[in-house]
Amino acid sequence: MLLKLIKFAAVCVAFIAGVSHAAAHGERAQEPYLRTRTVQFYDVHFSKTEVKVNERFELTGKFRLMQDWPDAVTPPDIVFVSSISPGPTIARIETYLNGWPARQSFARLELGRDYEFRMVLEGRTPGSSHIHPSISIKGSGPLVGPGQWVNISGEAHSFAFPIKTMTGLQIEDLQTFGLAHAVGWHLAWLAVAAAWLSFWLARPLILPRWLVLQKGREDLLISLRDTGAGIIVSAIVLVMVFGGYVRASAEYPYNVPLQSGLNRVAPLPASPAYAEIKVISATYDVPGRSMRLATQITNKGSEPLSIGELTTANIRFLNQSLPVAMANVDPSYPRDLIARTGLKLSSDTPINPGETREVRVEATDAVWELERLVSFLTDVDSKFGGLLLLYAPNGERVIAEMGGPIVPVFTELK
Amino acid sequence: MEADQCKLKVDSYFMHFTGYQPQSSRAEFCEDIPEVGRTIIVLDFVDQSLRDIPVSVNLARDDGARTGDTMNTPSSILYIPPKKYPNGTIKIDVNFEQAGRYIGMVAIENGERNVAKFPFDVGRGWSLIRLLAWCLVLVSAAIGTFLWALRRNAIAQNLPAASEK
Amino acid sequence: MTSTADIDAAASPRENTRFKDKKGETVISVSGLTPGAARYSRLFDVLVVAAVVTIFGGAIHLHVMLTVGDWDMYVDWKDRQYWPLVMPVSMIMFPAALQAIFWVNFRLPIGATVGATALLIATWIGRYANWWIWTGFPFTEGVPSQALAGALLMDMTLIVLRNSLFTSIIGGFAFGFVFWPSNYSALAPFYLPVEHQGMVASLADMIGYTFPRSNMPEYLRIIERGTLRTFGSSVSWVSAAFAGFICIFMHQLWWRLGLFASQATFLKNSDVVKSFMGIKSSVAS
Amino acid sequence: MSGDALPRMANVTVIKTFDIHCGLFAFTMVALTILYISARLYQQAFGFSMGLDANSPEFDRYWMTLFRIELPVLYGAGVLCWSYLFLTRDRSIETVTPETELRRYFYLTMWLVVYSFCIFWTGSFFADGDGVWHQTTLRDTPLTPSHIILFYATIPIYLFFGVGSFVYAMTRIPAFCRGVSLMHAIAVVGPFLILPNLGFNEWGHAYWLTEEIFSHPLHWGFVVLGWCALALAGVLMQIVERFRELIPLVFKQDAAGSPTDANPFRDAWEKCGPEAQRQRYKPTSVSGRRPISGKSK
Repeated sequence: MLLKLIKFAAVCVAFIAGVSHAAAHGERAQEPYLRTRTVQFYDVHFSKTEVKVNERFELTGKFRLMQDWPDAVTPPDIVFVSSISPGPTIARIETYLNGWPARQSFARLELGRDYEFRMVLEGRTPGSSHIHPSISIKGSGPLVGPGQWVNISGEAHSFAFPIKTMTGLQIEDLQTFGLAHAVGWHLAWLAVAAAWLSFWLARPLILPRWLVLQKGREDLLISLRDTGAGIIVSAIVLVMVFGGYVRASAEYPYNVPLQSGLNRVAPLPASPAYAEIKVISATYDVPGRSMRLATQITNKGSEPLSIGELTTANIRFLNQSLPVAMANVDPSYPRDLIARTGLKLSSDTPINPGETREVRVEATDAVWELERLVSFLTDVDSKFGGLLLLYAPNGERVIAEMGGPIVPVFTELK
Repeated sequence: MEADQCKLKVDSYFMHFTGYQPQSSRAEFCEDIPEVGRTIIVLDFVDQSLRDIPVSVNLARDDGARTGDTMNTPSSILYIPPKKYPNGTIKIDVNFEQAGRYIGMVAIENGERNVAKFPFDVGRGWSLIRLLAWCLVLVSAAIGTFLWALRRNAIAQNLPAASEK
Repeated sequence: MTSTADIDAAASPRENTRFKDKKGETVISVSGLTPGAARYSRLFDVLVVAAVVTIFGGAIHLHVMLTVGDWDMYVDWKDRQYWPLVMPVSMIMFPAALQAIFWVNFRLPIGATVGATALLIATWIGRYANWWIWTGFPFTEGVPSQALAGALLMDMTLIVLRNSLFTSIIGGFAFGFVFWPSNYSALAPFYLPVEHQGMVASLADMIGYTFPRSNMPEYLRIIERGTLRTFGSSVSWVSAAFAGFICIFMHQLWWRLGLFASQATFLKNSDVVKSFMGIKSSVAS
Repeated sequence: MSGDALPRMANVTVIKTFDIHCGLFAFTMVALTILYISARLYQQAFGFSMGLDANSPEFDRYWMTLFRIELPVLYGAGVLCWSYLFLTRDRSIETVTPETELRRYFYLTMWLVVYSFCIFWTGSFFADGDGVWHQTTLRDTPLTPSHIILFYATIPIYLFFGVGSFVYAMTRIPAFCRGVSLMHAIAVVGPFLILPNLGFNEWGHAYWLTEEIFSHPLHWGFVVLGWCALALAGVLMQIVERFRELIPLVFKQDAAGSPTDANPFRDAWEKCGPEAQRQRYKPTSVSGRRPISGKSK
């Protein structure tokens, strides 16, 4: 009842304040090197953004582990595939990495390679939840993918998570199973403790006992009767401890220990290195909120390639004159992570097979600043990283890593 | 954006204010600008929807009398007429020739006209003086209290001595 | 010490009051407290109990959370190797010190029970108000462990043997040793096996997996990663015995810390400070 | 039976009483409970809705505003209270009557009860909330909805009462003025050092660890400081030792009577009334004003 009142009050206040939700979870507090040079997510897709309580949805996508991995981040030797949500507002049903079950962690993912994840999730707490895929790396913590708002409708109390054990027991709800048993034991122990404490607290306590003890009359404070009571209580305790243990062992004979251990999974097949990108110079115009790159692109494949997209830290700069690049944008992708004016290129014609061309690339948007991705002035390691997506006329996509040192500059004053 | 106190609110939209004086330092300023001279002020739109709304900017000397007109007036030193900014960022290049108090006004035209004002100081180094003044007040208050307590204490100690005689 | 003469004079000759002093009249009369004084003494008792329960509820819970909290907070950390070892070693510290304070000064054999009770109640308050009402984690994910069985045994050892060394050796060992069986009785259902994505998992693993924690990737758990077939595979009993062994030393160490904390030492105060309250400097003329 | 034990007192009929004013104590406990519960309700209302991203405008409005208000208000209140206690100090502390001194020992105990109560809310309730909050978000800045309450509201509150109890004892109680109680100092300074220890904590989080193991050695600084709570036992011993000397002086003309009639609760509560307050601090007799021989002699 109280809980309902609190929730009601919270909803009212939120409504009156008319607050628009910005991106959540504090991922913007993560340093640029953690977000632009480690895990690059792409093709992230939410199968639904409106679900009911107990309704399933899927979160799929791929990621590339960048080769220019920063010193400050532990290499991906132990990795867990996860999702980030504001508390357990969703339930995890199944997760996969390259088709392998991902309930446990993975050992030694390879840098420079791609992986594909799939998560089956279920709505649990009604409301609007900001959900990200995330790759946790031991020693460095969670590196997050693009977040999307998922609206969960329905009643909180109607959520249940039934599961069947290997012993054949059908459990109604994982949230409550075994709880009454555990709480019952705790109450039993508290009852014994309360009896013992009240046996002593009912007597004169601090000052009288201390005074009596000062006079050497310990015999008044601890009587034979008290010692006897102590022996009886210890017998009760021992019976409860070992009797309880024997009973629990008899009741649950097929228990298993907690399961741990790392799995190993092969990366996706490497895509042929059709495009080679060399960054000649890179600058970030601080007041202009603009990243300018001079690149040398070599097409080593057999098809002409057009630059379609620059993506880093889940922010996407698209070449808006290339339809195939625009078609690659999933409708469920968060709009505030797609730069409005897109990518500006010095030459927009396809790069022919065998050709090496210098292309100047300009990505301008306030999002650099708002996502806090450009604190190059305060970083010890002023580098950037990202993926360049190129497309052949037949729609084939080539994903190339790019990155290198970057220099912050100020617009020349006239 | 590091220590984010520099937010402006226009209607229900938020913008973020940053000042740069690249000729003298690489620092970012929030509101108050330490020196006169060439300055770049950047306003970043926090809310995506601001990018579809025409925004005008007016920087003027704060002469005390004006009530906040966003039109180009004689006291204006810079005026940018309403315009959309799809990149979500406004870069203002301005030269402050005199030290003093200025007022910035940002107006958005989403059906009706909404104005946000942000007063700021240029070339005053004002905050350091204010800090020192506060320190001085606190220290003198502490010393005063201590002396006063000492004196009271001395009186109290003398009293029983006097009554004993 | 003339002022204590009255109270000392009230000490009566030894008499056999065992089995009779149900309401504590003898203790009061021997202590020399007049009936009026006894009433204020009882008020003082109430204040002290209030202080003890709240401050140790806070301090022990903080201590346990920050030393071994993860094993206590999550059901999928409660393994056979580390949980039965680290929990009692951390949980015995404050109860041992409280035993020393209450026993040596007041001959009350309740210190350990007070500590373990305050801890369990404080923990459940947190689980309810924060874990469930605020963030919505199901109770099964955060079901805590309890140290009451061990604490009671430790107090019983003390009242029977009346000696800190034997309490360390027997009571301290019992505290560490019974942690595993007494908690396993309560948590056994969470180790039922299930099949998930073609792999075996315990229900505890499933609970931790199903209700996601943002900062608790699976690998972060410090749990058993594999065991040799020692002692007939009774991994948890080996851990329990080892915990008992460490608890012996922990108990003695913290008993001494409790004694150190209950000394009524006054250090010399500054003459300047004293002069503010009208105490004349002893050095002055 | 008690007659046999106390033959000297058999014929005395008047029971000595003295006033303990517990209204302020009760008010403080109620006010603190309300304050803590309100803080928790505020977290409930705005933790998830406004507190997930320290860079968002709504965070600034709902959480930074609270942060900017609570710090000066709580520390300011502390400084005011400690100054008040100092300025209203007993300027001739050695001539206090035994009855007044005994009463002040009870007030010191009440200060310590309130201090303990604050430690419970800080060390258990809100610290636990911090633990679970870390499981709902990525690590953000040091200012989160749980840290803003835990570190910058509940810690100043217990400092208010911890330091307050120390100043109270030193300015009112002869023994605590003549000498500095070692354990009282430890019990107050230890938890106080939790605040500077935050520096170590955040330094560690800035360089070592972005994941949250709650029992990480990085957090153990807080633990050691929490152990200082044990030192209150020493203060308790100091109080009972002085009680032993004071009680015979205060209750010397006291009566016999069945101790089982004693009802300290009713008694104490009755003494909170306005009549009782008017009577407070009224010296019993001039002859009662004599210096107390303390242990330091």
